Amino acid sequence: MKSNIYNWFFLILRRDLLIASRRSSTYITPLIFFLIVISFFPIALSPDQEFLRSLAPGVIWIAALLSSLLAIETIFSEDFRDGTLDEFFISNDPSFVLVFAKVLCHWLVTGFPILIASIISSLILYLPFNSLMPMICSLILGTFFMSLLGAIGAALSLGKSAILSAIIVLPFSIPTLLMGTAAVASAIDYQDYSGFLLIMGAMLAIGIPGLCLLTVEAILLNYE
Amino acid sequence: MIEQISAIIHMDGNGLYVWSCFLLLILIIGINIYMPIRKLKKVNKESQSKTQ
Amino acid sequence: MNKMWNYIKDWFIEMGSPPLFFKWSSKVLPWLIFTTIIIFALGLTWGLFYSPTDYKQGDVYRIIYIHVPSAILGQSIFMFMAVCGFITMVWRVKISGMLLKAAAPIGASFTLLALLTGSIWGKPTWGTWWVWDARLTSTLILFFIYAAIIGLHSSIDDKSKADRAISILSIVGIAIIPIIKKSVDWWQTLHQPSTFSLTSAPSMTPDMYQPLLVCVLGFYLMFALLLTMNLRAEVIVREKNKSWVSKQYLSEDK
Amino acid sequence: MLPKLKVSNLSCTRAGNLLFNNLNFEVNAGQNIEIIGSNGSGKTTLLRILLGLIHIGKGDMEWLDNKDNYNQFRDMECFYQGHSLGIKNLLSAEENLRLSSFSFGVSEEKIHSSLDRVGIERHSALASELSVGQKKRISIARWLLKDFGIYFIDEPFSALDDEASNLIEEIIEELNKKGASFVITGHRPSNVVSSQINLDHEV
Repeated sequence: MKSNIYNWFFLILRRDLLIASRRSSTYITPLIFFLIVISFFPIALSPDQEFLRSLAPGVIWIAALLSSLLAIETIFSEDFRDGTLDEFFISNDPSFVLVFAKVLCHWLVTGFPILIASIISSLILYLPFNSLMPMICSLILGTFFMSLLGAIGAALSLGKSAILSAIIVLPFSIPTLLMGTAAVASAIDYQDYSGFLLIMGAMLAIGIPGLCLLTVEAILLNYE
Repeated sequence: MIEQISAIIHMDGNGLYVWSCFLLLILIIGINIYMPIRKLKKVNKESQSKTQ
Repeated sequence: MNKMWNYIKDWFIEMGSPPLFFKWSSKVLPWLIFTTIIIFALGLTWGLFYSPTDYKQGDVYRIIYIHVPSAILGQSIFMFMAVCGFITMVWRVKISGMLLKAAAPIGASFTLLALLTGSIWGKPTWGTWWVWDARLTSTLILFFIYAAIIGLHSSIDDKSKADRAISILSIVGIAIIPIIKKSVDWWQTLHQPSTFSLTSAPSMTPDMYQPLLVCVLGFYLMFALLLTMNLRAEVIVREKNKSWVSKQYLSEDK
Repeated sequence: MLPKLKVSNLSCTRAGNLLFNNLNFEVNAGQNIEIIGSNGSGKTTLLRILLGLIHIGKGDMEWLDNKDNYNQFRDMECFYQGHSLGIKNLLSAEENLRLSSFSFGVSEEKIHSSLDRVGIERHSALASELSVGQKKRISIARWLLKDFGIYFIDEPFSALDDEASNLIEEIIEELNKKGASFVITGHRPSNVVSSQINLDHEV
């Protein structure tokens, strides 16, 4: 039976989630890193409630960006090393859908711990309750876009150091940071935040096909 | 004539800023001109040492 | 129309082969140097010396003749690099990869120049060295992207592979830069109602505006000159053990 | 039988130096080809060009499709095993076979039978606990899952004891009888191969 793209997509998802579940560090490290970065700010600056509340959206979003950068190079480097990545490009199925499966898995493995950590940290930073839901929605969209950008960074610096992929990815993540922080900030003072989430959704809609296609090209570079 | 030149140099007190920008411009263009020449010189030196 | 398209295609293929490009560029280079110096000097002297002083800012506004052209150049070089990157990826033209690598440091240095002159301009007029103005911030982010491109190229050893890596990055860059500019402009209005915008040129009378155009033309010519020199050096370095290099270049020992 | 793959005047340069120049060969059903060359002579690059992982510089390839005419795009299912065996350390031997893209529509007992055929007893042992030799056997078990058109194997006989190499030769002959053909790379010609391509003298 010829491999069709759907069961291959879910096969990759199942395989990567199985491997991620076996190596618990992949989903624990973003969680712990996020909480450490969050708890630095009250210690370093000042534990005053009003001050922390005004600081909370930016701090949560910066910590989310950095911790989603943490687990980037594990997307492709392990598969490239043990040869399973070549199967994607040998078949006649569209390989950017398979790359999207890997990005989706990376997002599930690092995105959700970040969500849980951000809920915990909203208590630490006295974030008002009404801005909890917009924060979660904006983090869902934002970490997804960060995983897509991280895929490009990891593919371009496959054999190199992880810092290189961080330097490549961070300048491009500024719109996500801006929109996410604005969504949570406007939710805090009871304004309408749906506009920001729509923009992040639009960026995601463009990003998924575009960045996955470019990631395929970036990976194929490493085979020459 | 002299008065005019000193006016140009001082530009009513802010001359320093304008001329520092000008110097930066010259510096950066100079670096950009020098880099390729240095590269070519290196290639020349290599090929000479090879031919000897 | 078809004939003209073939002519462009042949010229482009001819440029594709380094020896022909090298011969063509050594013919054109003296002329390019001559016109660049003339127009560059004309624009700058006209702007710095002979344009009228601005009633509000006095003479310090003359920095605009360096700041605005270098900012414009920084952005248009990135667009040029994205076009080269697209050509490298789609038609696998080797020379446009080298063009991309040669243009990156020039773009980075002009963006840096725009940042420095912008902050120097801020000191006398607003008393602070750095002003979180929308355009200065997006120029700063553009500088980071240039640094990422140069860093990525230098970290990959095989040069032709490195060219195609940075062409991918420049395509991603050109797609995201408009979004960055719009979101930074929007961010500017959110935090500081725009009482001032640094580079919104003060009411430019025509005789202040004309030197600016000449300066911009001079900067573009300067870019063309620096690019040709960089590309010649890049071509020679990459093909130094090829026969045509020793025959054509080392013999004349330019 | 029509040859499955026809390659005509294929040449490739890598980082400036010429790897091989106008190579012509054909892959027929049931026959094996070995690409011999020293390290860095472009064996793996040639393998990857044939599979489409690398862009062809000059030359062209024609694949036989199921309507017995030739076209440029490969419709035939092929198997590729590179230097790194394509085995995930955190998965067990059985999971490695079931969760791989080469095992679509393969029944459970086919997986278990091919694992037994190559001599792996504990099917649910994690690959990280097994030795390199046993990992190589797991990747050999993947050959038996389905009948692929052409097997592209990168240095199958490297770092193997005698017992495992006769196992490989047995399996190659068995699959050849079923009409599969092999394109393998190595340093010295092995006895199961019908024709060789030598990359060292071609340059």
